[in-house]
Amino acid sequence: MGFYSYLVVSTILFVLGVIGVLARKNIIAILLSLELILNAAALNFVTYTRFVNNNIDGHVFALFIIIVAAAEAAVGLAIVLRFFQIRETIHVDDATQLQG
Amino acid sequence: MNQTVASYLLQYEPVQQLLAFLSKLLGFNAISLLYFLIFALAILAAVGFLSLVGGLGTYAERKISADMQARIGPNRVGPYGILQFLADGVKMLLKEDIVPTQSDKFLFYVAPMLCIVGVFGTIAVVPFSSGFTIFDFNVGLVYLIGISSLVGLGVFLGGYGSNSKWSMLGGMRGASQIISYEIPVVLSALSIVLLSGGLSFSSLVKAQGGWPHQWFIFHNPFTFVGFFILFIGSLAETNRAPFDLPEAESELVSGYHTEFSGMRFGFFALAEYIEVFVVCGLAAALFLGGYNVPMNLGGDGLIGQVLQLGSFISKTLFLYYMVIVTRWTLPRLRVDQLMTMCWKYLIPISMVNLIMVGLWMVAFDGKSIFDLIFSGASVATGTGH
Amino acid sequence: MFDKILFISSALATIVGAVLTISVKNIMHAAVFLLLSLLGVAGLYLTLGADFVAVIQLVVYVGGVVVLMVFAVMLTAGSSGQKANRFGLVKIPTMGNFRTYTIGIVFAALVLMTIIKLYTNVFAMSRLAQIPAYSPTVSKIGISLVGTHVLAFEISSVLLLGALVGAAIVSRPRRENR
Amino acid sequence: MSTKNLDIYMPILILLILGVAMVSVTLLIGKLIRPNNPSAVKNQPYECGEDPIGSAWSVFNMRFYVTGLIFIIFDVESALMFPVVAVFKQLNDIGLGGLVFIELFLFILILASGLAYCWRKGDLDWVKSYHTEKGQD
Repeated sequence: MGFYSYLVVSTILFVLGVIGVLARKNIIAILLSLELILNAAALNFVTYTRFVNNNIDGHVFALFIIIVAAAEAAVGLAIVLRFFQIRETIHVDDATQLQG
Repeated sequence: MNQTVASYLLQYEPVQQLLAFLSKLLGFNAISLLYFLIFALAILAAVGFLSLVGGLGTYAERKISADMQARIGPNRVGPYGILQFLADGVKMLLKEDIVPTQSDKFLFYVAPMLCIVGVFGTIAVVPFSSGFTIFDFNVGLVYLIGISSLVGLGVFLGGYGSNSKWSMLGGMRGASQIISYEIPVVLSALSIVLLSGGLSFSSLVKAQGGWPHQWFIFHNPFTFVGFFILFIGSLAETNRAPFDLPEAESELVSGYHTEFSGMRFGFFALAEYIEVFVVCGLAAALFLGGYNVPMNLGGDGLIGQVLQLGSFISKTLFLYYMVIVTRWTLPRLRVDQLMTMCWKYLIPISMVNLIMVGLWMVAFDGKSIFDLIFSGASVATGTGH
Repeated sequence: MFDKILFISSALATIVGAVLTISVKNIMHAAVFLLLSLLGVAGLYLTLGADFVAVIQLVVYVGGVVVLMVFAVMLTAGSSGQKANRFGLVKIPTMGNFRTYTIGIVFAALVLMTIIKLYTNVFAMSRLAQIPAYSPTVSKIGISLVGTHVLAFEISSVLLLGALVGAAIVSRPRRENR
Repeated sequence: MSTKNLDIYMPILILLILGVAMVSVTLLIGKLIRPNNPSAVKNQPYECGEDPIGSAWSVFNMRFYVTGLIFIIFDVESALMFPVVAVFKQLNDIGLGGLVFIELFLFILILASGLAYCWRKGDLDWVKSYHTEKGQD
């Protein structure tokens, strides 16, 4: 389909991700919506490769976005689980003290 | 690359006449409609064949285990009990489908669906023969690994959704076993891609020849070890044989699908048996020369396709038989033995394998051990006299 | 004709999955709908001719990240929505109520304004006159990974090592109690 | 060989929709023709006869997560290696095989050191060697 339709889909995905991150109070739900934002960015890169300049760097960049997102999810969830063991809840408002 | 069964069949005269007739009938060029019809037929045939293999798999398993334990096995329904699996299927359809109250209705619906969708997704790329592969995807191997990881998720959600401690534990063990054994399978598949130089199944199979000495399993000692790692990994990935911990009858009361009854349980069993066939097909395609026929008998014509189909299916069913036999010969592993074997033995070995196959490629320029012996021998004899 | 069907079904799956991920109350259902959205995005990659990125999305996201999320939800005692904390106060429910969603939507509208502002010069960009045919991308990506982007390829292994060691340390059961 | 349209991806979509349809239709048919007399006792999860106590969603310990964590790191590693390995033979025929092998070897070596670290620190063994938090393990 057209160039604009892909931009519309990725914008909607991005906005939904932002709403999800702000509206949820459960840390894991926030991480879920974060994945949506990363996907929207990667989608834009691949769209530009197809419609704008057709060099492969868009695909390589989308590949690295996926890889960094996976590493980030791994570390983020490890922190959330450690936080859960200390605080017994995964409610965002409890993450108030900086000291571990 | 990206060849499909429809584009293969289009080479034949009757199919082109059908295309001309259709496009004349409908006015516009009906090539994609014809593609759709051929794909629909091919998929129905493949799904029918695989569920038949799945059903007969249950029958074969009970028959083989019976005569290994000197008993007879099912022989009531139909001649020699062949139609036993149809009776099981109908029984499952008619049994009451109990969904426990506290359990999660939505997950009870999604878990078997994820398993079935994960397994059906892989049918598109199984390399039956050079023409009859439904869709020879350009990155078919990566697609097969990606889609079949849905089954691990379905197993976990099945265990989690039924809210009983037993199936929760079974779901947890099943999911962690499936995902941790995926790594040795992927690493040994990578060493084969290294040798064949392409990710699509047609390039993987065409890099091997028809004769056993041209298969990748005998290409060099590291791929020989890689085959057994892939076989062990795929046993664990489909919860079979010594690794059937998630559905361990003695401990977990049949593990993650304890609470599933009726047709929901039928889907888990069907998905498991079809996945065993698909995974054995993967091992056959990667290591045992897939659908290659010695001396390329019958070429690419319809006879050639049938011969290739026969060669692929006989290799896969041989591996299927080995899977069933190992189930009734080896005891079940404990959880920690299972995990230790994967992380501390299979993954380091498959990493070393991958590096050594790369070294072999660079050193001997990709020639198999037999080529080296023959070329070495010919050089020797050449210089000899 | 099929291009439209594949695009519409993938885009639909993406957007419906995303809406349900951020609105459904049970966290495990949210993870399943995220899976649906990621499958939709993989379909969109297919329509964009990025077949390798689509299957890598399948392998890494669907086969890894969602499984990890589901494990994490399991380990944090499932959907404990209304747990009161030590002071007995039931705070804002974890899955968000009307107030949090209005704040989210207001701020997202702001973000949308800036995006639309950005898009004005995106539309002014010169685009390919003739869109190229779909062609296999694996070898191009492989050669660029080994050739121009070899530094990124090696550094990403260092990044993965850092993530592995860091997350292993954080999630290792400590010797002393709390 | 490049294709003009996306018809080649038709089987994937057909098969996924077929999978979903098959499960939904069969469960729907089952709902109609299946006996359905739920009773309180029958709807309890199976606990070898006794009535179930407490919800099953209790907290499990961390070793399931550590497995998942190490899995995703090595899954991403293999995902990154797919394109390099697919191109290896082609470059080897040109003569660049040694260079690509060194890059691949470095990549695997760094991550193998990560695995060795986790092995040495005891993350890989399923039953943790030293006793951890009370009641956790």
